Amino acid sequence: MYCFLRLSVLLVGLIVSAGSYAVNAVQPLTTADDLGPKVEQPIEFPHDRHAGDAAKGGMQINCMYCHTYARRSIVAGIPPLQKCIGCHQSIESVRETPRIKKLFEYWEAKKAVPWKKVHDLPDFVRFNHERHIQRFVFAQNKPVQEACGYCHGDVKTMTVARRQKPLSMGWCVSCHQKDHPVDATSTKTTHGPNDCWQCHK
Amino acid sequence: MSITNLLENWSDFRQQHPSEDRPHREYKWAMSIDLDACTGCNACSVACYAENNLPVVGKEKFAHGHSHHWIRIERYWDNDGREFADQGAQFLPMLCQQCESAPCETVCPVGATNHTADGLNSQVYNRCVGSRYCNANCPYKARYFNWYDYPTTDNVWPEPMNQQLNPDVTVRGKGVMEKCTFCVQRLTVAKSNARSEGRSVLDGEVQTACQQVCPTGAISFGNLVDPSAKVGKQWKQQQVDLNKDKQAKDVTESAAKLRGYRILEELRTYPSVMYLEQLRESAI
Amino acid sequence: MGKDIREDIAWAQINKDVLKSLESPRKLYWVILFIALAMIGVAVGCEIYQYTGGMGVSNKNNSHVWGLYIATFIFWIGMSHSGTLLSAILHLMHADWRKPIYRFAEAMTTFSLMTAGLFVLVHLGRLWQVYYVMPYPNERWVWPNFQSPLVWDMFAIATYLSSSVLFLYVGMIPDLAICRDNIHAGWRKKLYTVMSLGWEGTDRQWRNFRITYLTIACFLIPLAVSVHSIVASDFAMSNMPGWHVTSFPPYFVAGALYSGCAAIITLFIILRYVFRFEEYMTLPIMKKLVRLTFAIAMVWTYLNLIEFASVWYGHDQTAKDQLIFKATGPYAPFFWAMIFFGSILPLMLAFKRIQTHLPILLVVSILLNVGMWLERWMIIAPSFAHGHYPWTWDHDQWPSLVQWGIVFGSFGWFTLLFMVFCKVFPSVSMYEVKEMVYHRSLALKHKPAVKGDY
Amino acid sequence: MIENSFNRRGFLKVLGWGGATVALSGCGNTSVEDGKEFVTSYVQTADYIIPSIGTYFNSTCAQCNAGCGIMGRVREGRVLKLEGNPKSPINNGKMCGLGQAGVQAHYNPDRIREPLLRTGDKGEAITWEKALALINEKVGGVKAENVAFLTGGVSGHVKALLKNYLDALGSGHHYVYEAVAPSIMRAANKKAYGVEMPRLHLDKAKVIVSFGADFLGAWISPVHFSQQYARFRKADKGERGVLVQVESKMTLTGANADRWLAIRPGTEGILALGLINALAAAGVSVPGDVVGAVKEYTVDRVSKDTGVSAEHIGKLAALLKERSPSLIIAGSAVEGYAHGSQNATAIALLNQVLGNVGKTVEAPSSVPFPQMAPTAGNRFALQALNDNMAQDKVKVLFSYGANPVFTAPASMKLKENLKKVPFKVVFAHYMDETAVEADLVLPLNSALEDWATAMPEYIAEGAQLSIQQPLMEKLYPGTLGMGDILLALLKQRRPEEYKGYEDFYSYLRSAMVSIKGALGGANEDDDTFWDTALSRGVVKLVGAPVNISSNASAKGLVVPAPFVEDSAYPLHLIPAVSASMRDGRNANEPWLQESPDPLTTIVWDSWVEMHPKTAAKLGIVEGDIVEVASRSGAIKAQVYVFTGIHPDVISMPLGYGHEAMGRYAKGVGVNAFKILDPIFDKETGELAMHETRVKVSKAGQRVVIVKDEGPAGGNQMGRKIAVRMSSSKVNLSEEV
Repeated sequence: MYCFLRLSVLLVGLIVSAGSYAVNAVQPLTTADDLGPKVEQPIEFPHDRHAGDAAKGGMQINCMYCHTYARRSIVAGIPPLQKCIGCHQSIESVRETPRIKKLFEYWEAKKAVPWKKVHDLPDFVRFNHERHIQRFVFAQNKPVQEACGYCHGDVKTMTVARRQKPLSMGWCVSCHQKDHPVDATSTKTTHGPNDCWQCHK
Repeated sequence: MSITNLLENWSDFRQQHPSEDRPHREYKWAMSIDLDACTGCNACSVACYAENNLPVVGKEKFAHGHSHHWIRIERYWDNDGREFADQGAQFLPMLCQQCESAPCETVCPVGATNHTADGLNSQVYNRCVGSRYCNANCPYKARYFNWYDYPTTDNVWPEPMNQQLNPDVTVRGKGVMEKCTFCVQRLTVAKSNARSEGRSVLDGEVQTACQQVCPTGAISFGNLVDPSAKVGKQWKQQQVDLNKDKQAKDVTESAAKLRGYRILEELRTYPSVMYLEQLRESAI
Repeated sequence: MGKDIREDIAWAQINKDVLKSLESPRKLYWVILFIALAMIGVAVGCEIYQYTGGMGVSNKNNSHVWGLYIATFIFWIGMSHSGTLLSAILHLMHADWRKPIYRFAEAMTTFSLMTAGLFVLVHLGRLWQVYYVMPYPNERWVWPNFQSPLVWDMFAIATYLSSSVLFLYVGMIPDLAICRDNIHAGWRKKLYTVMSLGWEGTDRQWRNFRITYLTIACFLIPLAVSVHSIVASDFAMSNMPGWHVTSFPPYFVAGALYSGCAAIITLFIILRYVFRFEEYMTLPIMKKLVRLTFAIAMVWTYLNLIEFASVWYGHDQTAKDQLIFKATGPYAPFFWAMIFFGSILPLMLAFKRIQTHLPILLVVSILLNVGMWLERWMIIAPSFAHGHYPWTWDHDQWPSLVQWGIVFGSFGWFTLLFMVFCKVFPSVSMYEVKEMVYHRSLALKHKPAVKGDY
Repeated sequence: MIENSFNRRGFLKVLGWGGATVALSGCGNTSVEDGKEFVTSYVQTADYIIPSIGTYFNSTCAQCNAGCGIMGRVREGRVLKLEGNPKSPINNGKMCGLGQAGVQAHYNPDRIREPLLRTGDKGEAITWEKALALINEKVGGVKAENVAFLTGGVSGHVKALLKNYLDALGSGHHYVYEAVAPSIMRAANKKAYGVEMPRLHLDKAKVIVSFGADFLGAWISPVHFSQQYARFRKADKGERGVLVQVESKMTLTGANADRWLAIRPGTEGILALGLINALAAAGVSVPGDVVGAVKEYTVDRVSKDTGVSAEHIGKLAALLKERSPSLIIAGSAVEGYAHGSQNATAIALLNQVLGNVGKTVEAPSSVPFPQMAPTAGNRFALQALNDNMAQDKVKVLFSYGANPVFTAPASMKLKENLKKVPFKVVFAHYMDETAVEADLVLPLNSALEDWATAMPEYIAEGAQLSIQQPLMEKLYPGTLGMGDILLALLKQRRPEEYKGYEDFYSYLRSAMVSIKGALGGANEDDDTFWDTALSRGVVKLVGAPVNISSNASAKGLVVPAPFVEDSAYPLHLIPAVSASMRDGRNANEPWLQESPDPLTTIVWDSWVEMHPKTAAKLGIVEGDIVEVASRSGAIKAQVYVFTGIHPDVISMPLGYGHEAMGRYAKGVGVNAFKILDPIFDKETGELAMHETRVKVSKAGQRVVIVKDEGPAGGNQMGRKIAVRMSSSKVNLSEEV
């Protein structure tokens, strides 16, 4: 009898302690960096040359100079070839480098560069660049590179862009819901809406 | 989310009835359909196929009841045994009623169908496990299940017909439930545009595909919270209250001249679609 | 009238008789096993076809989304209740006639639950995502919907299954030790050695064993009642006409006990023949069992009538239409068959001659279960066919061969599990029979012996 | 919405490069796949083209002849959906299901992708150069009068080019054929009002009596009429118009009528005259000769002849007298008889007697460019062509926009006569029944990738030229637009005149720009004018109103007595024109096949509509396969029993029963055109479509009809689902 009692006390104790740990356990969030695969691009585009810090030889071009759709569309977009040529026509110094030669080959053939997607989302997800840029860059005056970097990482130090963040649902929600309970009557929460249809389509 | 968070916000996870003290604050999408204007022409249904990537299932599957028409036109006769249907038919476009207290939401085991803050009944395809309990509990049977994998079925979207698919709407694979969304892809764009300009969506700024195509303008759609919205004025004029399960028309004699009603309201689903009764002239 | 268990049977004889069942059953055993395997083959084939093709091949449709899978799911859940009834409830009530038969009844509980669980998977449109139903802390910050009766189902069945397995196992420990001591080689020896947990039959072990067994039994009874109440709420919580009935939980529990008892009668007869258990599974036990079944049948009939009456005299016209449709529409033959098998046929069990006539009982008990299966189907199908919304009524949605195939195969699956169990583990509880014999012989010492029939 | 004010040619190019690299997104539940998909990438792009945001371009719907303005949503170089063009006065931004399915005509997998030349039984792919050279050779080898050109209704610049080509050949044989067209009504209108297509103002009428005109479904310009209907039902003042439909088989319009009167087939004229008589008796002023002509049409006699009860005739007359203006419409059910012209004339007379002319029946506007004005098709044209072919007078036949092999009754023996033509060229989208018979099949661009202009026959206000422009790059390089083909053919004949035009686009642009003064662009430079015209999609024309006659006269009006019973063929067959199938040209668009017929809710098949009384008499129940036999042939179909049809009549939908065309059309249903009897309207010589008598017998089989309606049929089983109330209880003016 006592043995049984002892056993039950032990069991109850185990369950309670495990439960209390589970209740307060931190969610297994995947906010850590998660480097995506290396993507072979038709032209090895040096983001560091274009957007990098001046001290490191970069030109500090604003992200949205090229990714111009980010503030007015759900996708950030790739600039049309025309835009690359627009500058590079008059930059004689690099005109004969292999990458730029390739660029002009595309231009002369009037063929779009087949860039590959680096930040892909599943097809049932809708991510709106415009909303995030409008909020962070225009409403809160955050520096562009910081705002873009929330999701894209430190692109200005890369050559060909590579995914740095997990872009998984939990990772999105970690900003959208952390410390902010859902509200069934309004989408105006301080950290973004969180009903399913905001992102799932 | 941690369990603590779950417990603390328990009341928000529970599905709740609409009530006066918990109104929608910015948007409550609602519709009204004038059955006297509806001619039963099926344009809305075809427009829905075009907008929402609905599969054409073909004769055999249609015969088995596997059709997908998020908005279907029902045709009723009211003959009372007369020789001819001499007062015509009663056409009724039936779509998801986006109930405020939706029977489908409470029973979904995985929470794939939820109420949004806009008062929509959302369906998240990727969360759905296909238990079909939501359809079982839907009194309107306005939910449609993907009995087959239509994207890979012959002659549903053969090349190049797949190029017509709307990229804003997911193409559903087998085993998920789907239904009318009030064209949420359009609502999301309109809301986003409005927010960029620091305002709310204006009345008429966004139309559902069925509303946009309807040749007689039988369908109105808009935001019930917006006092200037046509649909809100219609609800008000017809004395149909979103949060009640009995309307003035059912209770008071003087309101008998009103046309607004909601279907199967006695089940307390609080639908977001108000219908206006069909009229017939008695002088002929 | 057959003989009851002999009071003077030697304990060694009991061991010998029961252990024999682990070795040399009749040929029929192997025939049954083979048939069961073939049936499973059919079901697996159907499921592969359905999995790859889509749920559409089962011939359900948008107004008729559930079919035989859910009906058979409830059937198997219901079946599982008898084991608990016999081993737990009757144990607490000190009904010692249960002792030779409770073991296999409990095994039946476990295996029918395992069969029922499969139907949940078979039913899902995207069964590869079934883990979404389980609450686990996940990266997405998403929980299942705790309001959904299906989630309650998941909890209830998981708890019930694990408790039943535990109960079956704990009750088997002394017998496993006997097996360990009587079998001297092979994998079985190892199995029994490990599973008997070093049982030596000391007083302390017996004391602890009794308390544990009693505790689990007490825990299991409310659990069993709640499980089928929760399954009933899958329907009662919904707004479908014909489902939205307050009396569903007790009605379901009664139905469950009913089908379970009927199944025990069937298996009783089969095991008695196949494993030559005539000494232990005696006719007086059968008689008690049949009387119990009869009583439950009458309770079920009463609850059925209550359900009909409350609909008939109620205000819900839709539910009333639905009831009339059930009784007069295309499902009428099945509905009336259910009434006949469920309420009329059991009246036969009131006759004493039939109570021990095994061939008749075998047929009747199977028919009772056919009736109970029909009951479940008659809850599902007519409500879908004739629901709230006349436009989407669908009166002739006949399940496809795929559905029938999987339902058919589930019986094979159950039989296979059950038969393998009986071959590997003692299906008659040796130590409890010994207890029973001991108690009876004690009683005999104090009373003059009564000769003849019980 | 973004308008298109840009260089059109540049736009097409952009699409070309962009379109090539666009991966189809939105399909399937794929997971994150970095580096597998391509990003939408352009060489050059216009400012308004933003990836993932739809751009709208205006064009004109080519699904039927109504000429509605459409607005295509284009994203990443693909047209995704069509909406109505709000600037088009015909449809004001609204559309019908048929129009919505236009994208399926465009993306149809069964389209012909390259020119095919017959070699034996097979088609061999050839180049366009070879095809055009072959035409040149064949046309050059025969006499001009042996060249015939068969088309559907044509208008706009394509019509002008076609005329030029025929002139260049010296052939006047242009046959304009429409399988279902209100041609008898046109003639009757011309006689009664002096115009073929008066403008109807449903919205101004307080009562509409429609004699079998399915103006909400398939008649002339249904989207336009539906909008008028909405205003008619709920006028600004809150008054609700009353619609009475008189016909033997219920149409969609009939299903929306306040009172649907089942009438014995062919007696519509009698009822009209009876109503005039009743109105005259009630004190409406009616010219003397008319009174004389109608005085024998007493209520009792009319009721006996038509089967419409005296009570309803009386109520209808009273209603017409009390509520003015009214509108009387004669539709296809009226004109489909040997005395169809008389029927239509009698009904026009009723309109005139009621004083509706000038109020609800108005004069159309004249068209300033007659060479572009629509040539309305009729069935008589096909008859004439058929006779010529039978007499070996046709050596080279061109067919465009018509499918005569499908739509001709078997009794015409058109297929056999066609074989007598040595060289047949068919311009087609699909390998339809006519294309299969051709020697040379030339694939056309779809309406969403082609340039054209159109002038609809029925225009809501003023006059207008609708512009059809490409909404995306051609799907297949091997197709050409009709305008381009005609231009190439003209270059063979008149190289000097046309060598300046690189393609049809440049021709069209310069032709439009050259008349910009008449198109309201006198003060604009060429580019501005052209861009504005394209972005609007329609160009207003200045036309003068023509005269319309309101004189009621019964001169020459003789309406024959009702039919005598025909014991061998006791039933009348009404071939029904449904809103989505029409004459069958759209049968290969699956949305339309799966869109339930509004009245029967049947999909993917044809059917025989039958009154329960008739069915009971013949011992038939729903789903029975019956043989419908006329003197000209027999077909089999499933029976649908319902009360929206006169017991003397059965009805079958047209447009089904294709033997070729494509995967969605082939083998679906039966072709009711085939069994029509060769009976013709006495005045115009048109085929009397409703005149066929049939007998129905059970074929022994029974099927479950595939339809949306459940076993409850149209019964609500006492549940409050679709509710109806009396209009007198409601005050519509209070409503929002």
